[in-house]
Amino acid sequence: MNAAQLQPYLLTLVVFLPLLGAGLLLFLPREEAGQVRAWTLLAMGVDLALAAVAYLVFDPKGAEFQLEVRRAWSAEFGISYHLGVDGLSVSLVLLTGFLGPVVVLSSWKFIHDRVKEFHISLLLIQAAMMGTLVSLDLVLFYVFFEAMLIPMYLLIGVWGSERRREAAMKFFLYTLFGSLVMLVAILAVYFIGQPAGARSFDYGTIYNSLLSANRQLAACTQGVGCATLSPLALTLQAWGPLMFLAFALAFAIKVPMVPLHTWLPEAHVEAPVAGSIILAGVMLKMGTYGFWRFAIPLFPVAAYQFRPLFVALAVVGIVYGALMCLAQQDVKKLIAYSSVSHLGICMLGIFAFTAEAASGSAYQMLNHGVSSGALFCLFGFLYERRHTRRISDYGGVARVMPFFAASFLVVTFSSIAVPGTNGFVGEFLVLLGTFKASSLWLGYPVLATTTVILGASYMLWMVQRVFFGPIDRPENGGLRDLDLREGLTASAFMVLVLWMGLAPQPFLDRIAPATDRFVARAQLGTPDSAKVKDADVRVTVPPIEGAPPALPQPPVAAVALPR
Amino acid sequence: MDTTWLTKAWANPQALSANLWLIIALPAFGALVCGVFGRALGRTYVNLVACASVLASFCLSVFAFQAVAADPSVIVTPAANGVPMRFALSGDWGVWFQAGSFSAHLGLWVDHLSATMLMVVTGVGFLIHLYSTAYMEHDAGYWRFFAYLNLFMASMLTLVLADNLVLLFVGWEGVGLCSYLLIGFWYTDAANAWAGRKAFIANRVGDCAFLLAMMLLVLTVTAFAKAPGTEPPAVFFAQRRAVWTHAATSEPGPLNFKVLEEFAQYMPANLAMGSRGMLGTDIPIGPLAGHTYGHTLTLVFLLMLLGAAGKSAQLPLYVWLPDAMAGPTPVSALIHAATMVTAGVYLLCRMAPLLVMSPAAMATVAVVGALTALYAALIAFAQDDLKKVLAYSTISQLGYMFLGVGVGFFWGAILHLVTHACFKGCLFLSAGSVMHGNDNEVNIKKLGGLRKEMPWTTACFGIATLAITGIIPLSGFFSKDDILHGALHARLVGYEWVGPTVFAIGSLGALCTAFYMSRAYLLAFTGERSKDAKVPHAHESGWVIVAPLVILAALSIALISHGFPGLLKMPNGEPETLMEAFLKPVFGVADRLAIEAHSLLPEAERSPWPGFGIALLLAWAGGGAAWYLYKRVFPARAGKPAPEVFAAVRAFTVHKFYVDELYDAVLVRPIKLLSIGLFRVVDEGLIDTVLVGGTAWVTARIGSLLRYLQTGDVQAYAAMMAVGLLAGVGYAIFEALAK
Amino acid sequence: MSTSQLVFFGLAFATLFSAVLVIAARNPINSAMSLVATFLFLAAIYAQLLAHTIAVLQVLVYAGAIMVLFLFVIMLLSLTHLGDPTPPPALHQVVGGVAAVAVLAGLVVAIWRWHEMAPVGRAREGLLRFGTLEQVGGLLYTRWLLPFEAVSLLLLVAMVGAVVVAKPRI
Amino acid sequence: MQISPVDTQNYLLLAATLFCTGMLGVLVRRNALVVFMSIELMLNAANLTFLAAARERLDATGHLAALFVIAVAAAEAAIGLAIVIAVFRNRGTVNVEDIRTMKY
Repeated sequence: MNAAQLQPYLLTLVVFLPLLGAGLLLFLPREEAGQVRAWTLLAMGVDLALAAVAYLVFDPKGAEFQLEVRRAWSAEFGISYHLGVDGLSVSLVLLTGFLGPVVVLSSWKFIHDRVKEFHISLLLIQAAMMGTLVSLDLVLFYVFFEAMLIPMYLLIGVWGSERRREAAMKFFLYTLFGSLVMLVAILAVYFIGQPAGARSFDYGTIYNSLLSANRQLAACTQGVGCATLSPLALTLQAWGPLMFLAFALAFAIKVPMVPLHTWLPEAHVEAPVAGSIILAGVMLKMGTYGFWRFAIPLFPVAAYQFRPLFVALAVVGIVYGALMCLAQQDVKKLIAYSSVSHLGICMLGIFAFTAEAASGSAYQMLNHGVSSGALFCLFGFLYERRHTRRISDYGGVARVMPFFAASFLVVTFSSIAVPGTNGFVGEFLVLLGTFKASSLWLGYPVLATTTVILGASYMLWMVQRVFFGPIDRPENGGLRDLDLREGLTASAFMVLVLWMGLAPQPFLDRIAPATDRFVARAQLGTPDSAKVKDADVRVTVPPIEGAPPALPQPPVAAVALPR
Repeated sequence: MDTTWLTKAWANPQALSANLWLIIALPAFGALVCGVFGRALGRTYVNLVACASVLASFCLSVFAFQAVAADPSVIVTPAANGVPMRFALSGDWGVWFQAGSFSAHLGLWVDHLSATMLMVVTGVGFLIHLYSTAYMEHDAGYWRFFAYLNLFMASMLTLVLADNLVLLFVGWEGVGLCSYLLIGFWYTDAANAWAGRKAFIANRVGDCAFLLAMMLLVLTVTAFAKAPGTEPPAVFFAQRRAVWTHAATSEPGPLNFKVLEEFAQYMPANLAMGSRGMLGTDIPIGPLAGHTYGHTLTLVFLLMLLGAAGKSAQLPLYVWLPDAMAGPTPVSALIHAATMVTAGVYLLCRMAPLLVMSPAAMATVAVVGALTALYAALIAFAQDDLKKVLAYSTISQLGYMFLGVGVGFFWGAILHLVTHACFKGCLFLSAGSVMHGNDNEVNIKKLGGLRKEMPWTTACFGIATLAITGIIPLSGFFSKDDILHGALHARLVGYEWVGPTVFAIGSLGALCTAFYMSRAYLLAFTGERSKDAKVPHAHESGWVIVAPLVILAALSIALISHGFPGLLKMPNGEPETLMEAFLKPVFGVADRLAIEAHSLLPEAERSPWPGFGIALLLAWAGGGAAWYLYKRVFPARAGKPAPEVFAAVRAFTVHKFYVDELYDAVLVRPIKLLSIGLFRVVDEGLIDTVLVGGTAWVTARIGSLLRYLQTGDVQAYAAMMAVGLLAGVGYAIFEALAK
Repeated sequence: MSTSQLVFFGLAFATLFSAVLVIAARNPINSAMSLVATFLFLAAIYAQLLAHTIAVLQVLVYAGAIMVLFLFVIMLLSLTHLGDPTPPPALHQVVGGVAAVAVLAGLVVAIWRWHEMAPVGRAREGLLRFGTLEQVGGLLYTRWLLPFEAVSLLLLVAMVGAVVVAKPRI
Repeated sequence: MQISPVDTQNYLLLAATLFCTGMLGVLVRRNALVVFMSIELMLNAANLTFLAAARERLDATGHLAALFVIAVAAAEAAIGLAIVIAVFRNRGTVNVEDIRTMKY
């Protein structure tokens, strides 16, 4: 079988290979911790290789969604097994793939009890995250989106630290609440999108069917053609804002946007290092990704209507998250709040509706995955040695762990967006794009730029207290530097930080077409909607492969009630 | 004597252009080697790698400088406006990042300005590397030190060579980063690391403003290029003015210096080539629509000034530099005197063609510079720490450079930058030598009498002191007094008062400079050895330390050639300074545009000599006063308490006018308190306890009420189901009946 | 009124009468015996509905197997004694009883008023085969094979489950 | 062979009555065994409806449904009676009112 023949199966493989690995682990005896780790690492490694292949095969000049596969699944309800990636999701898939082996390596010595179950959970999360990123069917997406929750809940609740139960419960309820509301919206959009019989949960089909109604509605907000709205447009006018908010709520909790963020610090603090890496590295991006893929394109008019709210919340998040960091005494909590701040930048970029900002936002998602993943991973190494998270328990660590300190510093600089590291490119583009967004108040980007100062203050403050100064606690004197396994993990992050900072264009090239389409779709709800051409936004929907010939119509309700 | 070899490029410019990246890559590679393998390589090899990489970079820079400076084909006078067009070695390694309509290239160039900077950075840099090999002889972290130092060289060279603002910003933050690492080099003392952090944050405040300025500039340029009625943007952006270009690819993006210069050409009112005065016009499209180009540019440059003030330690962001003296002395010499802190001056000079569009911004620059010059000099009066004295004098001298830029006297600022790099580098290295020979003693009151024990160091320090004081046969005299002379005769339209004012403040500053520098010299080097000295007898340092001192001291004298007025004649017969002529290709455009934009009018050239006379008098007066006070008055009063007024003034000055405390009380503490307050009240209190916890509480209460429905009796449940069924049946019938 | 109608009404009356006896009898043995009667009458009605296969199965499975099971249990546990006098009905019993009657009323009204069926099945062709073992078996082993097998699995599970639950100690 | 002239409606009425009789039994009788028997009654009512509809539409699928119902009823009776035995063994009663372990 050659590469071309393999392509349609690539994404399926990427998604289900971790599951296969999990299945394999079931048959291993639980005492064989080493074997369990090795097999998990192997599965994650192969998954990374497959993700890299997908990334390389993806052609930035090609169709929007590539490597597509669409099979019949539940034809009666218009659900199909539809996978495909665009520039953004393929990049996030690569990021997820990269963090997979890292997560296994970082918890190599961290986890001692229930090793087998732990690694099965890791593999399940990996599969679910991959699935979420590549699903192009709303039901499929929802299933994967929810499936992420359960193993993560276990990861925090079983392998976490002291207050793990509360944190896990909070995490679970917060996110579940949002996604249940989203489920209602998914069903609603399914029912209004098309007449009975032709209904479909397929992303492209739904998008296309809402397209003209969205156009009419956008024109109507300009005062044109309000009298001749189609029934669908009228429905959207009445219910679109609610549906948008339902989607947005689910994703805003996941991001998380202020004021829905309080689950994050607790979850991070209590989670084991693997949980923190996954949570910060990928899972938060599911929120921004959701806005990018679903909430805004499906309801551009409502999105435009609520844009001031979300931009304001994003900016508040940036500043507020940074201020929160200044008040923390706990390293992990500080990093968690810095995520709130950084994700605020992503959200600002998404809601600026300009190409620069959207690219920057997409790039920032990758950056944040790398840098905060790295911060949690590296701090995990330290925690393994000292078992405390309090900043004041450290001091002078650089003296005994020079290599560790150097890696942590590099990652810190990435996190505070020093040019030359990856963080700068994303932040710069987001700020620039937000400035360029004509209809936004210029104060927003100006306020957002203060992150440059605040970010440096809190990160360097933490670095200072942990690494520099004299060693005033004897426990810190005997710490050993990173060993080979840890060193390799740290180096992988450092290489990525510098690579993505010095040569960002190859990554941006992959993202660019997705950006253009996203911006065009978002523009559909703005006063500029007339300039957007249908060809730029319409989604090409492939036919269902191997669908059985249309079934005979099932007998319609036999007892017809008389009129 | 055959001098044709001087007027021909020594190396093929084309090849040089294609290999400009090596100038940066060599030190970067050195940093990598030293940082990763340094401990394994050992001291000798680390020294070798670090110095060799910078030396190689220096040699390449010499070739580049020579190619730009000497080749007669470099300067071509186009017919259009008679101003020599400027040329550069220029290389472009494609797009760095690009999104939407914005792009930033990995482009480097060497024009006359960056060539000058290149020589300063690599030349002084190499000397200081050499010096450090001896200075850091006994430090266990030598490999880390050289890694940082090499990394700094790479960043600084990126800053200097970049052909666009974004890449410049990489170097800009890169040098800040290295400065952070090097100030906190001896991090086991927490105070050093805090000083590093303070420097980084203060720089970041400036960088934030710089970023905002860049954004606004992008908006302005893009709006101009895309506005209906402008020349086709493709032509506008693609305009290239380099002869030797390596791989010019796509359009260079709005922050490219050539594009910005091109943009500037369109701004003045009476422009010959388009007759479109844009400064007073509203920006037609984009988020800035409705504001005039002129106002926008003023805002841009005020922000950029703040950025430059951060890096160059000007008011109000100077507070980090004195603390930065916590780093090793070679670092103070290289980063905090000769190179990094001049980046702000370089940036403003680089933006000269656009800067002259805004007299308001220029006036602000001049005033900030003048005030800083005086203010820092006043603080330096009472400092006893030799390095702190030098630090404040650096701030003060940088103020002069800003003053020069502000009055449109760009070449003077650059000349002062160069001479300052030499004499201040020399001063710091001498101070380092003093510390080396006196067991790290920096308090000038605890030194004394070094003249006999450290003759070479004393001589070099003395020469450099004379240079900074402004005594006639030394370079500092001409560079500083050229600036003051320029200030007196500059006319900023609408801000005519600025020139004379800053001249007055600057002259006062010069007097103070002479005083505190003489004081430092007299106390530390002359007289008897202090009784509080750590070691009874100082010893002279080895040649590796002394040689750089001597070279720099010699340069402080030799550079007089570039500041001596009237060495050359302009075509119209007016006298011209060598430096002015050399930088004409760069600043000629700015001068012309200033006249066209009617923002800065030069007065008829007057003889500089009377002014020079005053300056010389001031220098002698300051020095004499110091001699009188510290050699005659104070020794005579030894043992008697100082009058209370003087004691109070001195205390106020020693505490640096309490500015650190002020910032702490007004900015740092309120923000910290605010964040803690928000965390406790909003995050933990309101959101977590009231909203989230409240939801959970309400749910739990409702649940505990509803649980009494669970009787545990199967039939009761079945009865409920029956009632439910009844309701369903009833509803169906009701619905059917209703139709 | 034709013969078959007469037969139907007779059977229907008998069925209902024995069903009421099932729920009214105080002694469980009596209930069980009435239930057997109900099943047998129903089997006859099934036959009249042309569901011969089901009618046979009804007799075999219900009246045979299940009822034997019931009787065995009653006898094993000696539940025949009538115990204490019936306590007064609880609230939920009253409510449930009323609801059941009301549901019946609702259903009767609904069936009475909307009795028209979709006019599909009045065709007379194929009546000969309708409901025979051949037809039902044919369907069962072709289109409905999977559910059929699933049911067999269900029965297996039920069997095992019954043993596990009922045995005091395995 | 011919279809009987009895209307489907009559069968449905019979089924409804039978069902409600069973329901009444479930709701008011306290003896677990009688409750089970009532459930059997309800199941048979459902069967009757299936079969009536099958004849009405001449569609033998209804017969299959009835078949499955019988199978399920058999399974249910087996398990249910096993539970009754187990409960009786533990508590000595089969009165549903006395079995209330799931009470709040």
